[in-house]
Amino acid sequence: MDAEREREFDRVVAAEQRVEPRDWMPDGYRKTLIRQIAQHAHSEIIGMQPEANWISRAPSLRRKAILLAKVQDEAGHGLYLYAATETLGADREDLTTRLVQGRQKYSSIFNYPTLTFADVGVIGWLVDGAAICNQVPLCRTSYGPYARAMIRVCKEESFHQRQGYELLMTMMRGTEAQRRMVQDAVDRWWWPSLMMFGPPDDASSNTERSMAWRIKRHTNDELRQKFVDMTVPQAEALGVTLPDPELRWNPERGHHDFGQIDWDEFWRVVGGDGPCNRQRVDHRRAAHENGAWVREAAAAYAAKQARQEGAA
Amino acid sequence: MDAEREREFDRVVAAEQRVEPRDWMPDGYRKTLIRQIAQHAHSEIIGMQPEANWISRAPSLRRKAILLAKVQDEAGHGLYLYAATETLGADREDLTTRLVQGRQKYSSIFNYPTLTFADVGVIGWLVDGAAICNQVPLCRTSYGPYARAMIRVCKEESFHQRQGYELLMTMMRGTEAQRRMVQDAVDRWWWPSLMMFGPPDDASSNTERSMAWRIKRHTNDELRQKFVDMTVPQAEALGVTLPDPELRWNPERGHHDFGQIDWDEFWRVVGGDGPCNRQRVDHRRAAHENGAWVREAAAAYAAKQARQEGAA
Amino acid sequence: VAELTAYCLMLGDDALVLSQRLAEWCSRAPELEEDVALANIALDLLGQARLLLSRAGEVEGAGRDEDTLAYLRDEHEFRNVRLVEIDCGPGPGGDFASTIARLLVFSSWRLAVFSRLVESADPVLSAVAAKGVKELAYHRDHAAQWTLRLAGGTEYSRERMVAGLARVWPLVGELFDPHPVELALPGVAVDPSLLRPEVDQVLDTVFGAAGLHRPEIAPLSPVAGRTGRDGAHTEALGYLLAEMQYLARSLPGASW
Amino acid sequence: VAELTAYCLMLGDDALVLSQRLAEWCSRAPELEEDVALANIALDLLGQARLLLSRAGEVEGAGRDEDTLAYLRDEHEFRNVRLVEIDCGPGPGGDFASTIARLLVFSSWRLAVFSRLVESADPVLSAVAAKGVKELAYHRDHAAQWTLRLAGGTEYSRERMVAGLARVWPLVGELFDPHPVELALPGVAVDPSLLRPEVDQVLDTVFGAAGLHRPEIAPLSPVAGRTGRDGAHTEALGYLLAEMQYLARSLPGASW
Repeated sequence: MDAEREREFDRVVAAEQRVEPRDWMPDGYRKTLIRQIAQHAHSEIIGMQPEANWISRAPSLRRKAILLAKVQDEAGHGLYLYAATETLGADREDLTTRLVQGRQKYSSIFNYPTLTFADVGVIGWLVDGAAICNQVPLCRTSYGPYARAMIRVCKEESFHQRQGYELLMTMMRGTEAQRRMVQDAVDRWWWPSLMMFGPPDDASSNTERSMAWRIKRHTNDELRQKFVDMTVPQAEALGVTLPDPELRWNPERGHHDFGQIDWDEFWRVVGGDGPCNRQRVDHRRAAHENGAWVREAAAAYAAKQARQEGAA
Repeated sequence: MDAEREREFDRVVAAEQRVEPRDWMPDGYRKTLIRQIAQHAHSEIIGMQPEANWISRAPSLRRKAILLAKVQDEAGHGLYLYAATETLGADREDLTTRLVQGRQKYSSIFNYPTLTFADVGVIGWLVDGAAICNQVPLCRTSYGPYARAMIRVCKEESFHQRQGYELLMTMMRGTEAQRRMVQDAVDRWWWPSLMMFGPPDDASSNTERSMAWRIKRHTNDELRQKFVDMTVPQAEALGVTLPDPELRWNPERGHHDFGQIDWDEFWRVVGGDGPCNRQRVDHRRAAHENGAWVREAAAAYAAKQARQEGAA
Repeated sequence: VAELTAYCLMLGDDALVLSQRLAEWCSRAPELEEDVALANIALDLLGQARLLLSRAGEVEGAGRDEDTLAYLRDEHEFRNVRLVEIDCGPGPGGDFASTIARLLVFSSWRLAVFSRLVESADPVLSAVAAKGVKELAYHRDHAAQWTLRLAGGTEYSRERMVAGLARVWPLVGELFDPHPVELALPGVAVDPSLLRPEVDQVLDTVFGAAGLHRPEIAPLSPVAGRTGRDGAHTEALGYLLAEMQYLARSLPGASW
Repeated sequence: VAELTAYCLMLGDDALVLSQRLAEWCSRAPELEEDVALANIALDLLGQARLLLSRAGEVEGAGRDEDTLAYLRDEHEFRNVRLVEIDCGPGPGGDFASTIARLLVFSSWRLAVFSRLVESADPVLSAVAAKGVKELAYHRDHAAQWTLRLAGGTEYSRERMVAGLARVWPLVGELFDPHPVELALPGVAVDPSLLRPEVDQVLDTVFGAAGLHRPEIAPLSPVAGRTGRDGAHTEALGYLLAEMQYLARSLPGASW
């Protein structure tokens, strides 16, 4: 029976059709998806912090509104994605507990600090840009609710990316101090952005199975190369220098060559010792714990209302 | 026996000699003193807040150092004064509890907000100035520990007053915006400073007995007049206008006449509804409650040390 | 002209400062849905503030735009009521219940103002109000629902809700004190003293459903006869503005 | 000259920023005696900062005085270690125990630096150090005594003390990383990497008496290879500077 279901599942996936919540699916597929979508949801939620850090200090009301709306979108993305995990039988409260206890990861990029307002622009341009590279293929991922969530997320993130780039353009046309801020932010975010695609293919343990299941469609290194090729001309248009002396066009490969990523740093940050890991998790935990009484009140109130309606 | 002691006490007081902690004293005298010294101590402690409000934002390092030292002195004054109440059998923890529960008063002047850095100067000039007028006679008050504490307090407050006036002088020689800040601060603090001397003599219930006991030596209205006469020429030297159209020299009285104090406001603020009453008490209560575990730890540690020394 | 400018600043600053306060919750709300909702409300108010400050600058005719007005005025030039500037959480001065209590009172009041302002002789104010009433009705509703939940949830949440109302109540009276600027603009501005019965009724309905009582706490004193509308604020506003304006002020000549 | 200027800024900024943090306790300490003590320590550090920033300005020769350097530099120009800038209370990021943990580590380290700096070929640095060693010895002592009390007080205070040390420990390593500026000034500056054994011994003595263990926590990563000494700070410093510098920046040309 299971073997038959599994054949049907494999057929659906191979035919680029969608697996839906009520369909049978292998346990490994379900677990892999829950883990991946939860990490993605966590990344949206933790990712609110570095940008929220500048809402109160945004230097114009227009930028304040754009930034606040963007961070709000991230909360919204987190909500869709947690909802997608719930279609797989996961529980949002449980996933949140794992996050605040440090038992589930989120994208390491958010373990870097936002030190100037230019960081807001660079996050839009590079971090959202890299995220889009990673996520566009997920719009065709085999699990239906995830794919549909990603379509919406990608659409909004493209919008955020354009806004980030536009902020940087404005700043580059501004004062010398503003241009310096932009270049400094690019210097700090470039390498961590490249790390967003994960370890090199030869060190990536999950890639192969995820590709077979059509959860993943390109290797880490493929996506990273794509991102570099896409970003280099944008950097030129902006007038900033990417902090990599080895970065140059390779006409034979038809791609840009680039320098060696500091994988020690990558693993250190993944391991918990990046500049902001503790801060980000502590912030999330404090919000969660400080809000517990409010969630309890809402639950108690809803229960009372339900009882009253039942009695009526 | 008591009658004899009371005659001796009355003789000492009338002879302008000092009553010391071990001397017999009437219950009313003890209670009046505890209440008055405790209110004075509370005023020093609550009085830290409006000025501490500007330490982090002081506009030069020199002013920051002066202000921090001044607020530190106020904590020190509070400590001497609580110590003086303890010589009368009071307990500091108990007095603090009364303060944070709103059962004991402090000077109403600290229920006004400090809205600009000029307020720091005006508090030094007017508020410390009024306090000194009130307190100089207390250096000769009949209760020894209180009198001695007041000598030290008055010396330091004169120093603070000069620093406040010097800040205002500097600001008046500065930009137009600075002069405006000083005038605005004077406008806000002038009338509350006059209220610091308490209700008019005909409405002051405690004055007569306190004067007989040599706890008090001048009536509220006498002290208030003295303060006005002292301050008017200082305001002229500074170049600010005191916000009272009726203020003028009266050659017949040999004093300045001045306008009617808004006693409704006075009683409203004494009653708890001034601009900052709740804020000040909440702030003190929060500090007291947040620090409880530290005080408990220190007490527990001291007890352990004492046990170990006893055992050795 | 001076009065109309001042009136636009009053309504604009109310929205700007409360928006700044509400945005402090962003990434700190009790649940994600509330992160979204409070950001939404903050965005609505920020939008109202931008229109009103722009209008103030336009009427004034001295070349000040929304950003000049938001970022380069000093504390005593801000005309907002004191209610919007105090810390009602997530800072140590408040919590979610006092945030809700303030939002309930403020949005009920502002909705009453805007409902009349729709008829203003000033076409911009009228248009801002027409757009704003829908937003404010949602804000009021959101706050009312949370008031019911907190008051009717757990014993603890009920205590917090009662304390939250007590925290903001001394600042409610100021909302209804008519300012000379408002009285000088008949047909253009709304006299807030006329709104008290209506707003009280709205609040009493919510309080009734929530089993709460209107707090009996005296209003906070003015300072030297002046309140927020006259530029005399609480000690909280200076810190809020320092944070809000610092970057804009530290890079003069920059464009964003 | 550039190195000596930078070195004075490094030591001056450490003192200035920690002084600012400690002064936040003023009117908020657990007991009045501690209000006095922490204000005292903050004043000592502020005094050191003023001398060092003045010296930096003098050596630089560009006419910048202590206030120009304190109030008109941007965040990335501050050279302090990240340890001094993080919120260790009374803000929500810490508590009295983490304040004490930071003070213990910082004053032990700075006392070791200043003990050697007394021999500096720069006469001003030498004089500042000679005055500072007495102050720092008192600071270290004060922190050590509280460490003993908190670690040996109640169960709760012991937990807080352990957590406080864990909070600051990731930033301790940075104190001993030699910076090119320090290495470029032999005989003038102190190479902090040489101080680790001495400071570790001091801390181990306190930990031993308090029954605590030296935390085993990896150091906080630099950002793009840079730490506080290079102007790459934590997100906390921007807020601290906004508050500290706002007034000075918003009234250009004013004298105080």
